[in-house]
Amino acid sequence: MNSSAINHYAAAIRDAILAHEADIECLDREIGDGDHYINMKRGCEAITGLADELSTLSSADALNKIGMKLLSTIGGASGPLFASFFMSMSKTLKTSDTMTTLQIALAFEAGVQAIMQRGKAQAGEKTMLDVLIPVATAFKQLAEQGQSSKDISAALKTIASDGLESTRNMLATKGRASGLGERAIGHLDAGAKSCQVMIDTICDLVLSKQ
Amino acid sequence: MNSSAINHYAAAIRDAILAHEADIECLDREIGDGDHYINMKRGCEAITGLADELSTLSSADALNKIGMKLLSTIGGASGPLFASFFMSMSKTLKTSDTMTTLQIALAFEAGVQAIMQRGKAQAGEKTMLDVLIPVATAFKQLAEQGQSSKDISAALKTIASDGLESTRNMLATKGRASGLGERAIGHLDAGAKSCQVMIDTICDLVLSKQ
Amino acid sequence: MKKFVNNIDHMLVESLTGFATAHGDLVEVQFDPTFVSRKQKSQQKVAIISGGGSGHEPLHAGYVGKGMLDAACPGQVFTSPTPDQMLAAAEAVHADKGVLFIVKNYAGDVMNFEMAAEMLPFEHATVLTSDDCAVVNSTYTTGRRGVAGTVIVEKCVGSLAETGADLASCKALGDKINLLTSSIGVALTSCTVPAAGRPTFDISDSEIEMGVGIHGEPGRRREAMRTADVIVADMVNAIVHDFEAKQLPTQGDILLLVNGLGATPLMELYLIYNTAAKLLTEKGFSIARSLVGNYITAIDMAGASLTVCLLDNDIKQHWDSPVHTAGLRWGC
Amino acid sequence: MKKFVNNIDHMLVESLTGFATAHGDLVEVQFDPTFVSRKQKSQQKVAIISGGGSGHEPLHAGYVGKGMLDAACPGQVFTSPTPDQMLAAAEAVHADKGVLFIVKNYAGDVMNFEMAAEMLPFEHATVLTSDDCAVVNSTYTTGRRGVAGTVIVEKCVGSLAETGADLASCKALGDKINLLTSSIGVALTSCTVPAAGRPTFDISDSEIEMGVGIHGEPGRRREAMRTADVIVADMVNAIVHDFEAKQLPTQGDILLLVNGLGATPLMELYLIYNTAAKLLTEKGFSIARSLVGNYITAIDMAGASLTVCLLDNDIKQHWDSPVHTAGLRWGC
Ligand SMILES: Nc1ncnc2c1ncn2[C@@H]1O[C@H](COP(=O)(O)OP(=O)(O)O)[C@@H](O)[C@H]1O
Ligand SMILES: Nc1ncnc2c1ncn2[C@@H]1O[C@H](COP(=O)(O)OP(=O)(O)O)[C@@H](O)[C@H]1O
Ligand SMILES: [Mg+2]
Ligand SMILES: [Mg+2]
Ligand SMILES: [Mg+2]
Ligand SMILES: [Mg+2]
Repeated sequence: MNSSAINHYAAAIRDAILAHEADIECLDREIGDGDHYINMKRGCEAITGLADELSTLSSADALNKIGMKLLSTIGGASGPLFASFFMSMSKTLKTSDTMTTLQIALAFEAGVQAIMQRGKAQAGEKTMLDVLIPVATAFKQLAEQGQSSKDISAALKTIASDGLESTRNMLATKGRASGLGERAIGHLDAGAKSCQVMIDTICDLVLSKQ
Repeated sequence: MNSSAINHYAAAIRDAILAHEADIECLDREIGDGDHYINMKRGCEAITGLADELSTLSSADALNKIGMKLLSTIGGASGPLFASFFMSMSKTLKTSDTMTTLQIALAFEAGVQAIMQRGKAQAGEKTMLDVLIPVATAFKQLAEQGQSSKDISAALKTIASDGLESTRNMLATKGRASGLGERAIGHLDAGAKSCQVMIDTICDLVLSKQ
Repeated sequence: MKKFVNNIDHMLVESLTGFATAHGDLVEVQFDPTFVSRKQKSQQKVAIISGGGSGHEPLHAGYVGKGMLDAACPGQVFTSPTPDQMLAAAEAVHADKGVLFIVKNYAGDVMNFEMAAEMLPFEHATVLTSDDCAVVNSTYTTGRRGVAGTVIVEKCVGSLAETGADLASCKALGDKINLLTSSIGVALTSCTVPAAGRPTFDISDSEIEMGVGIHGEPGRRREAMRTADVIVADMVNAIVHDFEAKQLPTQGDILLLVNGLGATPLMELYLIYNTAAKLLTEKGFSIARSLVGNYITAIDMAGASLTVCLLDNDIKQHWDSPVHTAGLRWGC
Repeated sequence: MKKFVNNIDHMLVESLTGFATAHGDLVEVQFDPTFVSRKQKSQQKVAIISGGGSGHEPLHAGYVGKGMLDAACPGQVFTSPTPDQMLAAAEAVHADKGVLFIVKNYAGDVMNFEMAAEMLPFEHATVLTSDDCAVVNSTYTTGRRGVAGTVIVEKCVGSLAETGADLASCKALGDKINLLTSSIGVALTSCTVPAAGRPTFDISDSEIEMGVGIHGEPGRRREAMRTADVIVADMVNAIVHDFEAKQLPTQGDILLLVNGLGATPLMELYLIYNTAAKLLTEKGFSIARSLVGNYITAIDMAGASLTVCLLDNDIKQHWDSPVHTAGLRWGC
């Protein structure tokens, strides 16, 4: 993963988020405040707008730059969370000079932990973490087992989908939906949906590599 | 016409206005401000509420009382106009001690003239006067010819309807619709409609008398 | 129609009672006949009284207080008040220097105030406001409607009266400001008169009503919805043309009032202000005073009006002077 | 969706520019990062900074000025501002007595302000407002939302800061007022986020959303539309129960704030006030201060919120002290 791969991923993620406008927006309207899609779009476009600058940076520096940019662009709950993710991922990658799949998995895990810390949240609270935590856990485990990028990607796609689906019957105890009690049940979480879309997109890119 | 007849007419007029809620309201919505029906209703109910008091008065005093009450109840453009009508009618009737059809017709004409004065308006300006002026003219003429109340009533019904209909293709030069220019064309005037309904109701009562 | 209401017939009384309670330090309300007057009756000044149909809040009751009106007569929704209200209000607040009625130019308002004036046992005069340039003035019509410029007239005439000026001077200032002021409104949606229970007019999502009145009266024409910049440019042009038609200068210091008609958020009003201020400055005006908010509304209509008032030192001074009412307050 | 807008992406900048121009005597606006600050930088006082998503105007930028905020950071519509905005605002307005952030309790706002605070090179503290009693507090949730009580906190803390009080005292007053304040909102219609272009929620003509948030978040429950008296009684009861749950007295002097959410006319707000004032008085409260109008809105939502704040002499004094902002002004 170098910074040109990062730019490639970022563009694909932006396209995927834009393609999912209707579902993402609808979910945050139902049990949130309706701005999550716009927030994601603003964030994605800010990052693809950085492409030239990112291409001159190391992966770790590019990820940090992405985190900083998201922090000053997205706002809302998702902004500081995604920012923390990338900044923490960057910090972890900085400590190693090669970049194996396992190192990426460990960095991803560190990113998810940063989200948990910033959001004071766990799995099971009906947030993006219900996608991110199981994905991080499986990613690390599969990487430790030495599985191929393609096998890992195929597995993570399913885990992300399942994670998203698991939010449907949860009570929300974090974020804007936490005031809703029983009324949140039956709805997927918007941030979980965005994460699933982003993970799915990257996994598809890996799977489609020659 | 004594004050018990007046009460009888007032009740019938109230019922007729209430029955025409939809058309009257709709007309003032289209080229006015939508309150004419409510104004008429408030006025009618105030007058039927006076029934006991009116029944102790002479016709002339009852009509003056009605004018005063309308003045303090209706508001808007139609309030002072209808008030002027009744107060002027009362004044005219006061000068005579019998009450022939001709005297009523002359009082009616005086009432209409009071409206013209107060509203600084003529026939052809797309207002209630386009019903009232031709009715007043015909009423006086037919009464002078000594026609029967029933014949007069039958004639006035048609004249009121025609007057109302004549407002359809007029430009408004008085009242709220006067700012509309060409846009007022094609719509009947709300005040003309109320007057037509009221005249029609009284004529029907006269016609149905044994 | 969804409104906070108990019984349509009691809406006005309940609302006015709430108003008088919430502003108990400033005003009191009387019913039958209905009028709102200052808590502290003023002495030795011309009594300034306004009134009109309800549904335009904060106008007029919200402008009763120090530096503005002595009393306001609220009619039924969109219906002129009746002469007995004006007589009772005048009786309650006059202080032997005469009564000035400030009346928006509508047939109903004019006739009711006229009848009150005819019965009034003291010296009186009337300022008729007619700042709405959407309606073309002509000898054949009732004339232009009084809209948001009325707020400026009430503020400045109220200020002058407070100095002890006589009736003729107060009337002259009101007439002068009315002449120097032009307004135009635009509706994105209709208002709903509570007692009618349905919107006054139908309008699609792709249309606007340019030149709408504050009662939802149809305006100049139904137009296509366009960007704010284009809509505001049309409004500014209408006002500038009106200034030209009135042979007023199209330069110099102005007061720019961007008024919300009820349901349009401040965010949009400031956006309108931004465009209007830019365009008016380009035309050569200099924006010396500004007011943005809901000052004369059409119940729950989404829409806005622009008002430009040419300022001289006299008007500026009376605009700036202290005012303490429910709807406008500064300097005290 | 019909709004006065040119390009959704420029709406905020155009509106803020209009705001800063219209109130050029009071405030100035900076972009990238975006914040609004007082024209006259204040000296020798704690800098009071607030912020939050846009769409709640006049909150917060409308409360920048003498006696209230030193700066406000407007985020995108309904989206918390970002840490760089708060850092730039703090840098611009701090005066060596520290910075107090007033933050409405939403995950996004809390996290963004938290990250700003972590990076801030000067003394600082935060008051989190959480007056919305529609959302039940529990250790398992993010906690109650900050709503209209925030206006009272900003007014009074702003007043205290003006006296030269230190950071700890300002924070203590803010926390105290937050504790003494409960609010609840009700929606008759949804708001429409401009960029989304359609209503946040669907609601029929026969339903209301009781306990709605200021972003159109669903509330306690969907209920049948009923008379204003019945709706207001439910709201008053919710507030009184909350006072009981917080072990606060249910008597004594209060400030009653009836806040419009955007599209509800003053006539209805005063009608609500009328009922609320009666019911609260019956419960034993004494209404010592009142505020009725659009002070913290949810874009164009039809609806209203009730806020009750228990007053002591300290709070009363800070409420009454002079304030000069675009959204609140008195005493000067
Ligand atoms: N404390 C938290 N921890 C983790 N994720 C959270 C937390 N709070 C909110 N989220 C996530 O953020 C999403 C909402 O993001 P967004 O709509 O952009 O911000 P906001 O809620 O401020 O409007 C939620 O759907 C949820 O997934
Ligand atoms: N100057 C006038 N002379 C005669 N009739 C008038 C005049 N102005 C208005 N009207 C009549 O009054 C009617 C409107 O009455 P109403 O709706 O009750 O009052 P408003 O126009 O004040 O809302 C019009 O339809 C018209 O018939
Ligand atoms: Mg959201
Ligand atoms: Mg009418
Ligand atoms: Mg009317
Ligand atoms: Mg948000």
